[in-house]
Amino acid sequence: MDAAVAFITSFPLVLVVSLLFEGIDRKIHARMQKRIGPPIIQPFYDLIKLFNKERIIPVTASTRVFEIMPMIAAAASILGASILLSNTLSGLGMIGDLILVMYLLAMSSIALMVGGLASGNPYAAIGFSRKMSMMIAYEIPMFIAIISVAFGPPAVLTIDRVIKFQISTRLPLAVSSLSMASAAATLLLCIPAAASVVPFDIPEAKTEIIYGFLIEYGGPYLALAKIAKAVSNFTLTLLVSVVFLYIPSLLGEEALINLGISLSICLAVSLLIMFATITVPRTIFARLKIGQAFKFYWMLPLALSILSIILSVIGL
Amino acid sequence: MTAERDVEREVEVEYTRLRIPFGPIHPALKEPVLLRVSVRGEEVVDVDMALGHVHRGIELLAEGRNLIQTLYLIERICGICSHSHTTCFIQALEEIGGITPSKRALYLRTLIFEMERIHSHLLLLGVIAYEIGFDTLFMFTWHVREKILDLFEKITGNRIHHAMNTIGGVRWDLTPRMVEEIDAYMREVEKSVKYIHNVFMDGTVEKRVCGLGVLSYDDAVKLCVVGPTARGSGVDIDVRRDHPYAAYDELKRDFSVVVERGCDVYARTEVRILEIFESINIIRAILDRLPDGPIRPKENVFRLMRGIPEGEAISLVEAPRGELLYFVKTDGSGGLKRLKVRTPTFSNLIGLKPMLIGCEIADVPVIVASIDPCLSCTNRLIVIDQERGESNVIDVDSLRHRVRRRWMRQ
Amino acid sequence: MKFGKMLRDALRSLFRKPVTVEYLTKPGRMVPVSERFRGRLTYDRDACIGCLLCVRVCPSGVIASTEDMKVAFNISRCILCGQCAEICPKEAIKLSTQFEIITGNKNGLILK
Amino acid sequence: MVICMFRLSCKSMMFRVISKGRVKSPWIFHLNTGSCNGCDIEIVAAFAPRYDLERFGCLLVGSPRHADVLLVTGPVTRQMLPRLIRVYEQIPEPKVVVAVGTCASSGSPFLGSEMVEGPVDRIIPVDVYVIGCPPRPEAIVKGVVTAVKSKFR
Ligand code: SF4
Ligand code: SF4
Ligand code: SF4
Ligand code: SF4
Ligand code: SF4
Ligand code: SF4
Ligand code: SF4
Ligand code: SF4
Repeated sequence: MDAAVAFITSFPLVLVVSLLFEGIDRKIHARMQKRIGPPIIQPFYDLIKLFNKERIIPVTASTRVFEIMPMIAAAASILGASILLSNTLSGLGMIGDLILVMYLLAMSSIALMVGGLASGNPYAAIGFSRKMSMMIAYEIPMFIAIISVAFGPPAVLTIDRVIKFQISTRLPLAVSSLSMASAAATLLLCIPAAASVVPFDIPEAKTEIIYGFLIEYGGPYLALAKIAKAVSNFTLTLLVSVVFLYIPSLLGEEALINLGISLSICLAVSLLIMFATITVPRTIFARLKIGQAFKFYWMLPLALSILSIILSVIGL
Repeated sequence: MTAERDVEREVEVEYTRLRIPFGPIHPALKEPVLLRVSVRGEEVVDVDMALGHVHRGIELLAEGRNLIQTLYLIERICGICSHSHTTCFIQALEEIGGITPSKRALYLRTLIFEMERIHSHLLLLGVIAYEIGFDTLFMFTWHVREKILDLFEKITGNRIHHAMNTIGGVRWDLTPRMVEEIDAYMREVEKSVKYIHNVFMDGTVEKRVCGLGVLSYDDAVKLCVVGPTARGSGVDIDVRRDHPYAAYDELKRDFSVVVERGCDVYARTEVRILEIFESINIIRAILDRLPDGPIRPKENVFRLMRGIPEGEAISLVEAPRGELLYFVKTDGSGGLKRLKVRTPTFSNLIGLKPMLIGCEIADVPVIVASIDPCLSCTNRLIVIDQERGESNVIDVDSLRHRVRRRWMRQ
Repeated sequence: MKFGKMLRDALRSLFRKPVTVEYLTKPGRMVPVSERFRGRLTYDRDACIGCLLCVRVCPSGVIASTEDMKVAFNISRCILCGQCAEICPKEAIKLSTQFEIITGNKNGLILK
Repeated sequence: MVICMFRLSCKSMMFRVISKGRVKSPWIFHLNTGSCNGCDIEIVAAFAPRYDLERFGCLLVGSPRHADVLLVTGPVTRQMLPRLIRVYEQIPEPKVVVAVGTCASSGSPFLGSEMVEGPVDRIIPVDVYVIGCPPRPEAIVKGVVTAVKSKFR
């Protein structure tokens, strides 16, 4: 497929799919609580409504920053998702786009944080400081895990090359070697924190600090923030499914010819990942405290990620 | 009388900490209270409470109404332990009027009382789960609770305000079918609460509730906290056993008072969980031994109300949250001269201060929830505040001073 | 210490029917209302003898006497305690089991 | 800018879609202005599995900025009066107000106390009253749904 076409089509695709994913997540969450729950297309209704609500900017806010940051956040995460998706589809890519995607995701959450801080609300300030510590806790293991791909068997940080490598070995990366397995595990463990769900929804804890930095956002800004979050959650799960668990690789070269099939397999896998790393934890755990979460991330995922980089350097 | 204030130090303290208003409108609080929490980083260094957001002046209103009207009015002091309020009030009236309700009426009163305790404790367990972000557990406990509300609806006609008590007896009788239903439900709730108890020992929950919000035995005694808050700190008090009322005198051997020595949030939670089992025992005993007889006097309430002479009485009950005290003074013509309510949460709120200082912001909601602060009864014009470093005993004078200062500021 | 004690139950309920009562979305579904339910008042004007006992016991001033020695109810103020029905010597007031008293206009809730 | 364009195009082309979105996603902010808890716990019970308000797309939000529906309980005490007004103003348009319970709808039995400034409709416009003390969760569910349908359509 042509790279430009893939890139452009992936824009709406990313939006629709990630919102659907959010709807599915909410539905399953409700069902696990013995409820019926909202319809799967509920996030669309929410967005339509939010986009058409009044815009209120608090007097304490620095208007520019407050207004612009949600747009940057949404744009960054959509861009990241589209790069990932289109490069998966087209089989073309630029060097190091894996890092680019990760960077865009981080940027999206930082933008939201800064925008929230600009609202001048004390809860937003607490949310900001909590998110800062959380990001230190999970971004470092995540980046190390991604970088270990470059040291590992694929030896690249380009999405299509990683895919081609998996196809050539006819095995998903995570099962091909020990180092990659632990890298994948690191990423999976980091998803709940990156997605800010219970037990790691500390920066946005509703009953503690009333959504933290999102407290003052309403209407269209909240809609953008929600898009940013939904898309980046989707991107993370897709990233793991494409880079580490590319199941279509079992089909061999077929995977590159029947793009539709391999894409839907990837989406199904990322749905499963979302179920396991977002829906289930947020259903069965209580929220941790910032210190406990920090300790957890610096004990397990960080150790795993360092293990993966060591293993990949020595070639396991 | 206030201690000399070290202004410089205060200014410094002001600048190094962030003041966070916690409430009066806050998702963790179903009811309004304003806690001004001062923090340094994530650590709470001071708490300041402002109450009175739901002060409706019920005591004053009651003085202008007749006893029947007051009965339904005070039921609406609170929706969670409405039956405790009416029982306490009615007991005082019956004491003044020299009316003895029949045995069956007393047993039925006690039955609703214990069912209310179960419903209230389940509600609180759900709220605690909700505060720590455990929505599924919250949903689960509230679902278990739904069925007891159904029973209330079946017996008394409303899920929350039972309107059960009337002068000299109760208004609704049990049918044999209801007895069976209650019995069946008790089996079910026993099973569910065992499950809830188990889930409360889940790792993530434990991390959030153990060792937090410590109220030592000495503090508990000094600050006069009551109910599960006191029993969670090892203070062995329970009105049901110490001053038996209604049918508790005859049910003494069917329950024991749960006392935990953990002093933390978990201990208070556990007290409540175990109390549910005790309540189940009491309810079973009541259903077993329910005497026959009329449930209320034959005269209509109007005549009974008129028959109550001038007098005064104090009455005590053990509401789900602790000791509830009523002082009632009648005027002899079916009205009230004075009504004074001392509710459990009012006693317990003072205990919050030692619990909160030194904890993290994240812990504030759970700790506040752990004393079960349903504030609708408690909110009065009162301010509790201690400057840091002052002695920890809250003396009346300084309280008065604060109140006056605040008034002057407004 | 064990983590995730609710996992089994949560997964199991995923495949069970939810406990939700589909009130409003499916016709006829609701939690049964008990016979004793204290819902909206009904008033039998002909049976009423105008003794005004109900006016004197009502805790929230719902009931007012009218010129023709009967009473009128302002349901929007009623707290559904049932005391008026209990005291009425002629059983002119009854509590129905209708629990949805929903209105956009309170004036429509005067019962005569 | 982008938002504006999006809004304009929406407004001209998809008016029906918008009202559908509004009807299907009413986010609720609950304000206690001096109630006895009865109504409050019934509102929360309406979100519990038995009644599950979320199947209508409702969410119980913690910040008025996110809300569309304001559920008010209680007879509006003197201290809560300014807060009620502030919360009402903080909710972005379009919004509906539902008075839940007899207290909020008409103030009784607390009417007459000098501490009570209510009922709610004396202070802010109320769209739907749900009478009951407390109303059953079903009635609350229906009140919210009728309010949203009548106002947002
Ligand atoms: S503060 Fe006390 S005296 Fe004053 S109105 Fe309230 S209850 Fe009455
Ligand atoms: S503090 Fe509570 S009980 Fe006392 S008068 Fe006020 S509302 Fe009534
Ligand atoms: S608060 Fe009550 S129990 Fe405590 S010392 Fe004062 S009067 Fe006694
Ligand atoms: S302590 Fe007060 S508000 Fe809480 S349940 Fe008892 S009476 Fe109600
Ligand atoms: S004057 Fe005494 S009774 Fe009144 S609020 Fe102050 S401490 Fe309480
Ligand atoms: S039910 Fe109670 S509040 Fe309603 S009219 Fe009768 S006495 Fe008055
Ligand atoms: S008590 Fe009954 S008979 Fe008497 S006025 Fe009221 S409705 Fe009429
Ligand atoms: S309407 Fe009844 S239940 Fe609701 S807040 Fe008022 S008194 Fe309480």
